[in-house]
Amino acid sequence: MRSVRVSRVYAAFKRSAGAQLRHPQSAVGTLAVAFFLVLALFGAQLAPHPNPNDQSHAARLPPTLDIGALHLGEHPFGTDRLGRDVYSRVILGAGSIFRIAGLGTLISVLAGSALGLFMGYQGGWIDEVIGRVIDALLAIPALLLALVLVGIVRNLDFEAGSWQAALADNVILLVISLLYIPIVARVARSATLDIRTREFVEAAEVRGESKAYIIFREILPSVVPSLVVEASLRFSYAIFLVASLGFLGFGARPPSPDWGLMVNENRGGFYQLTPWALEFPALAIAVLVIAVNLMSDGIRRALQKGA
Amino acid sequence: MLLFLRRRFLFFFFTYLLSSLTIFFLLRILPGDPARVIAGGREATAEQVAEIRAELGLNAPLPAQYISWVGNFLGGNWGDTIAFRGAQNYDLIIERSLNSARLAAVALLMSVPLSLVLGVIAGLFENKLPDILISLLTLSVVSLPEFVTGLFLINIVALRWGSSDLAQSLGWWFPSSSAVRADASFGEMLPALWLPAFAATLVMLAYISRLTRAGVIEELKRDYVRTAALKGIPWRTVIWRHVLRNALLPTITVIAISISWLISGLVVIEYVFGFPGLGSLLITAIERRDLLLAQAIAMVTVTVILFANLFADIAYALLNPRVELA
Amino acid sequence: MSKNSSVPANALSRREFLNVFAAGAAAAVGTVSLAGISGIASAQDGSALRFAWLTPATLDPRSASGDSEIAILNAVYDYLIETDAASNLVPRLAKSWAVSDDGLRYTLQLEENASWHDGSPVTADDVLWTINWQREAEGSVANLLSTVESVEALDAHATAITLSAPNPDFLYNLTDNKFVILQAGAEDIGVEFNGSGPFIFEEMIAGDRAILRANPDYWRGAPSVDRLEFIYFADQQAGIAALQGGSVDGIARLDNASFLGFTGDVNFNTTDIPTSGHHLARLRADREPGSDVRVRQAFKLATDRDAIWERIQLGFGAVGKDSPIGPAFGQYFLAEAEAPARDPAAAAALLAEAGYPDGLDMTLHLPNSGNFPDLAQLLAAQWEEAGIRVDVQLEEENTYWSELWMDVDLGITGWGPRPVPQLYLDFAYHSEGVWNESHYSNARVDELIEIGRSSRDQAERTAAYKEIQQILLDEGPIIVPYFFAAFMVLAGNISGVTMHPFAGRTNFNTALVG
Amino acid sequence: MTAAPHLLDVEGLTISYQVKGRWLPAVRDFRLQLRRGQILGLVGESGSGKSTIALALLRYLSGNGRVEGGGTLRFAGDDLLRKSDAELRQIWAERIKFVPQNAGAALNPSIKIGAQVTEALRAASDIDRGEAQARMMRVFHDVRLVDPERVAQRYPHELSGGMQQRVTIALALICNPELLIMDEPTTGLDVTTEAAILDRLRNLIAEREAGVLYITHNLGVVAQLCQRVIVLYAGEIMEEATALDLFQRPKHPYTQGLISSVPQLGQSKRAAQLQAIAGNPPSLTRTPGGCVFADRCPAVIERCREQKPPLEKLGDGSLIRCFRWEETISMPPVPRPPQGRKGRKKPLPLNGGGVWGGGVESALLHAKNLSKLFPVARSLRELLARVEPAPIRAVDGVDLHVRAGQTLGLVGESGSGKTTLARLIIGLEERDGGSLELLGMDVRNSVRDRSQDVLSKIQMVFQNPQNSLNPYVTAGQAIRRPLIKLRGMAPAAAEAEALALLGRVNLRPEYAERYPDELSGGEKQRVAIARAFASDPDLIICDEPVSALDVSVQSAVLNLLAQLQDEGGAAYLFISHDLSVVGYLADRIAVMYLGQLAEVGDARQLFQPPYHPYTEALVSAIPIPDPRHSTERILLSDDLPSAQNLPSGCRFHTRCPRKIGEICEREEPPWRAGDGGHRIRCHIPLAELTTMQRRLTLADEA
Repeated sequence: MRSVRVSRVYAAFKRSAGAQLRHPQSAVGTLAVAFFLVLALFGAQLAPHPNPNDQSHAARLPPTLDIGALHLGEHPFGTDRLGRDVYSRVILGAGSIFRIAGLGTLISVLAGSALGLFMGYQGGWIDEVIGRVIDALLAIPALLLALVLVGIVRNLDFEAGSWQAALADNVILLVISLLYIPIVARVARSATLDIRTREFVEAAEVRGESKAYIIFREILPSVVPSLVVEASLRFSYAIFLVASLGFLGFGARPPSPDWGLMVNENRGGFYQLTPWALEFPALAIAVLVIAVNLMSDGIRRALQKGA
Repeated sequence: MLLFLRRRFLFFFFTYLLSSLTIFFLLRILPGDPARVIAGGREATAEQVAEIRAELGLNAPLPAQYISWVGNFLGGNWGDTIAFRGAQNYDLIIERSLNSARLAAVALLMSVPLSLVLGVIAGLFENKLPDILISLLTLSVVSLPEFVTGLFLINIVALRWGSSDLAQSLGWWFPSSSAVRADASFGEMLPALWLPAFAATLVMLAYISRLTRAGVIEELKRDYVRTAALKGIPWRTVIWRHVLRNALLPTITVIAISISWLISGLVVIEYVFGFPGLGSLLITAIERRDLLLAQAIAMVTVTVILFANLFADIAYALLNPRVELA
Repeated sequence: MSKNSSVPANALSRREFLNVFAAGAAAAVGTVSLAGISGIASAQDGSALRFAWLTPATLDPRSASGDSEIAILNAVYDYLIETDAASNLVPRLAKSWAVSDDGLRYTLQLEENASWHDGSPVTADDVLWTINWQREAEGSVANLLSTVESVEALDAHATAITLSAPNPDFLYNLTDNKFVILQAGAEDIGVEFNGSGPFIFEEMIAGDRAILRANPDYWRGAPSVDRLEFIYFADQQAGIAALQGGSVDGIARLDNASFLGFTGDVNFNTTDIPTSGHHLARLRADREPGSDVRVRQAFKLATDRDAIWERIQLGFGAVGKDSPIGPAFGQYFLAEAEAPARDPAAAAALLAEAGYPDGLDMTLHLPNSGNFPDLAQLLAAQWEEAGIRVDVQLEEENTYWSELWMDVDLGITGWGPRPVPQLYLDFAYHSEGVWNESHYSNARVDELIEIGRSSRDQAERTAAYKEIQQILLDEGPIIVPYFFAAFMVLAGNISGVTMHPFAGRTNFNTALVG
Repeated sequence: MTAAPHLLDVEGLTISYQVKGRWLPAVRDFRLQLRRGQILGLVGESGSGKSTIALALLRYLSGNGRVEGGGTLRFAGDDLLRKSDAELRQIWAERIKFVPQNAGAALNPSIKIGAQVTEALRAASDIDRGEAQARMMRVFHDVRLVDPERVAQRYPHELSGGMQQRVTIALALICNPELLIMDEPTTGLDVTTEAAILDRLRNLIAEREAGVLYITHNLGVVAQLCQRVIVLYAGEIMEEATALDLFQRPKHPYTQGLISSVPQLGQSKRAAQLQAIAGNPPSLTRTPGGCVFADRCPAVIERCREQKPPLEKLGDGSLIRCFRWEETISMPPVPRPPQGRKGRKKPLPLNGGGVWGGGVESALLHAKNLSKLFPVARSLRELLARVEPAPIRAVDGVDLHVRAGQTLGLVGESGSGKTTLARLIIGLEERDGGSLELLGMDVRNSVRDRSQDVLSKIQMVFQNPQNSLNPYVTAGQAIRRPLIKLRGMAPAAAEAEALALLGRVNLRPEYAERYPDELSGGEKQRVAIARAFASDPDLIICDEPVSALDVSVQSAVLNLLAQLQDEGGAAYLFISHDLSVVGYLADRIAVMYLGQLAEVGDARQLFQPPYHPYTEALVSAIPIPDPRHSTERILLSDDLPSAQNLPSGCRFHTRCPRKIGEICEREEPPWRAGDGGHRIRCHIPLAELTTMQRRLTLADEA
């Protein structure tokens, strides 16, 4: 039974994939996201110099990339002020952004969906109370909450190896999850509210199905499209947030190849000397966010019309 | 109407209460001692920590702590600034809030009319060339993080292009830095405001215009548009009198929501342009471990956002007869 | 602390410390400060020089310390003695001086033509008054004058100072940034400015700019510009942008890369002066693992100073040899010493010998400003090959200087330029130095430092300094990869300005605009 | 007929829509002629192209629709297809007016009614504000809007559906147009409101000598209102004739099917099966090459599939598109063979003794004094005065019983509480008072607390087949689940049983693998019915199960329900706003008004005096699909009083045409018992009611 239902949802996605390809913008976006995902997964294999702090090159070499001749050269994006290959660092940076933004999105979508489905189906005062708490959380701007949380956690001193220390190391991940769980829950809740009044849910109640059955078997498949759209949207905001935190110096620490950090490190006097060391990571952020947005638009078009 | 106001105010107070609890407990939930954090982490001596504990009333039970904290906040007693010795959090935040408000005001003044116009045009020409062009523009603009836009504006517009002979001869002045005096008057600040405001505008522009477009498209499909058109009144009148009235109403809420968004964006923009606003103050506060200052900034921000939402809802309700006020 | 130490007994305030010793911080990128100013230039009649500084906090000579603060004092007042770019003593208000044979009595002959901006002449009484005022203030100048036993006015233009103990660097103490000569009985100091200097204080717009007018009766001749405007920025990059945009005429203390950007530009004149200011990485010598000499030597062997100098300093300044005494100190510098060539394998072997066969895992603490993060990344990469794996931990600058820097096991520190080596040694390398951050204690070094402090035998002092350098290079807990240079950039139409290593002491009275 | 041109003269009109880049003709070769003062009906099921024609006649097609070349569209002799935009606007403003369906959406929600109406007038002519205001008041008065001054100051959402529809009619009439195009103007309104509006409309049209094209799917409305009728199917005209002719001697098999598929008032399942039209209308993308009706036609021959029959003009001016009309016109409707009631679980007499005409002990379900209150938030004043606000009394002390194997019909206007009552019984709402007994067992309040046994005994068929099936569950899975869950079957057995159930609802086994979006509306409802029957329940609650279906599909589902009851003996609680449908299927009927029952009785008793004045009004308001039939309608005002603020005494007294005086306002009326368990709740004695009320002519008596 489950396999059939899953295949049903999958079929909707396949249809949407078809719709994606018909829409050139979404196709380009999806392909670009896939490209970055490959970089994120296999960055260490793909980067010519897999150590992000590898300084075994001459410093401040200009890019050798020749797009016209399709020629990469020794240092396609040049080397930075410390003699690191910018091309490798940009490639390695994809991993860092996907690990935090992607994983954060995944966690928040899973947890937020479960919460939202429960709230939407349960209704009543529980829904009301959680809903108000979510409203309150959402009144605090994301970046502000992130900054405060990071600020606090960075100043706490934990024993190395303790779970608190592990938490502190992944504070950005934690922040993204905390920030987006309520947002996703809100979306899942309203989608659930829409579905729960449908008569097929009442039909399930009339045959005495359990709460869990109704939530996960009856309601969830219809909510999945909204959740997928929301997930893609969240992902683009998460990338934004991670890059911004990196840029403000609250994200990854040097010598991490974080794109936001790279932009910040090279924005002063070195912008004159090695503009490429700023321009390529900035470009990478912009291209990735545009790609995710294009993909997200495509998914929205495909899933919210059909299904 | 009274009932609506009552509900709305109750909601406002409830949300405010919860937000303040959230901000308050941020410092409590996390493992570790807030007094130690404020005192400077592990370097702090036990006496220093104890002193701060006493000073902050951390020895009292949590509810009492919360009440006194809220009381102090409402009474304008926000404590001493740790990040800048000798300054008061209250004075500092009020001054910086004012500056941020100026920046936000300029950004809103620039972005709201422009994005409404773009959104309406895109909506009226759904899937036609103007719409596609506007959508591409807004999509690419919304995809650029504020710091990328900001750096681009500083390095390309202000420095490279602003120093060109053409720009010079036009007498334009492109501020490559907005590090104005914190206590400057609005008039003095204005020349330095427009470039960072423009950076904020770009992001808001995309956001508001996309929602406006969706609103126009949705309203155009409604039956009453046909009714109006079939009255034999000109199409222009149909759009102005009937469609826009309904399509632009939700924009009030959108703008209120985008204020919260704008605040996030301003943090980065103020930092990039060196503007003495609340956002750059927050970054300094956190860099310098001034958690009380950060807490107060968070409360001020939440207050602003909740009030903006409150006013937007009331304005929306007053302007929109469909909202049941009873 | 030894009984005749000239090391200040009371620690300086953090703010003073920052300005005096952490010159690198001046190039902080993007730190946000309380106040800022627009870089909008006002068009005024007559020739004006507009110079960008970071925002000053105080103009009181007792507490002024930053470039922008000293720059005002230097323009409005006179010092007794100055130093030049090579740290030679140069007369100013004191046109000549003599030292008694026992090195205890200093006689200063004052300039006869000098007069205050209110027209009254500058006399020995003013000098006498200023010295006593400073001593009463118990600030850092009072510390410098702590060995002064008595001061007397010999006549209207001659002053005699008597010390209780010999101090070979005493004349350098008189060149201190805070030591401007005030009119006897001056009041509202730091607010009212009746100086004898080349410029007359006209107006201060708080946090925005200071406006100075040329003093037509200056004893060295009227300045060649009519007006001097100091324009203040919260962020160095904003000042640089203002210079590029043409709204100021000059800037000092910019980061190497920005400076390099100006050097090729015909529209600007650039000056760089090697200084004794330096950055260093240091281990705690009193705690594991830095207490083991082999570990310190391993760090030294793992470091490539030339590469760091080239990548961070971009060829400016000088390569360091693990001691605070650099080539800027001329005769004191141990030029013949050779820093060990980088050898990660040897370093790893030393570590193994010291009981760390698998290498070391440490946290490297540093302030998050200026060149420090880059230095840390370079060191981290170089050390990694020798098995020293460091976690780079950036700290907000104020926090770092107020609490952490004296405590951490492995840290990075910046020291500003000084005209003589003795201060560095007293503060940071004597086992009782107040800022002995590495907690280094070496009896021979202590002994040598005391020789440097009191010996009047130049050869003996030179030898002592050179021996200290050798000891620190061989087994000291510090790595000094480079000495940085001081920079100044002026618009192409500005001439006649000779930059001082401490930019705030640059004299603008000879500047020409046009 | 005069030589003057027709008011509207359409020939060879073909209208296409763009679907996925292709232009598909949605309406083909349409024609019509309309004279001044004439009301022409256009009848068709959903998707037949009615509304497309209306908009094309107005030249107001949306961007993805267009009128193909070759046809003519003349209005008062002028070619509308050649008008410029400005000329069209002039015509819209003054001469042709459109009355849309769903008046609520057709009015601008943020502009006051008055401004919207005068805007139409000012677009037409250059008149001053005062004059416009005066004319608006006149036309508001004409359409019988109560308190026109206040209505003008209101926003649309502040008016009831009936009032909104009157406003759109006023909007059309205010300029005295020559042509009115009305697109289902009463669909979605209660039958009482519909009757009042139609009544007024008929007079207004007669007064104004305007030509009217009246579009509807409701044959009863057409029969009552129109002089001529065009029958549309899948974008083509099937037949055109005078109303009298069409309903007396329908020529086209489709028309015949339509007319006989509607249950007529008084027609009962016991007498005859409804005539159903098999199959579903063709989709726009797959229009057959031959006759569009061929696939569903009982008289189809080979020729019909190969060749498109032409639109034939007959001597009497009527039109017909059929090769075989001369043969089929004489075919009588298929009568339902009388069937014995087989498989009944507990045969019961139709009429019994006891309190309710049947002993309580014999009832399958007995609901006693059921009530449901929906709380209302307190206003500030109530909060200060510490007054509890009055709750909405959706169901207020209802006694009801359903006998095994029988159908209890439940009728009433929307807002009467029918659906809430059903949901209380099934347990989807929790009752606030009263008790429920099923086969003598006490039934728990909420569905969540009920035992499997009880759950399996009561099932439900929902109103909207679109929503009652999970889009991610196949038909087979939907039917299997209750088999496993409620009957404890093993998956394999359930699989086989599900196929058997599909067979019982006349669906082929391959439907088991289909998802809801691969089924038509009627097929979905069959699956939903099969699912309800899966647990072999004793009682099935049917909440408006056919109201979302087209007429031709509706009859098949009604037949199916009747047939399944015959076979299995399950009882139904059948809820509908359509008295004809309820009358057809129900053994007994309960009439509900404002949360209470007004009348209960056997199905036939209910359509004859004495009836409750409310039932009388309901019955008289039914549009009968027979032009000869004209009842004097008993018209009620539009508005049901608020269930939060109930009228005192008899709840119906505010609208009752037979109110006898103060007693109605003061005292709750008593239950008065008639023959065979017939009960009426009224102050007027039954005998008196009988004398003052008219008898209806019922279908199988005619």
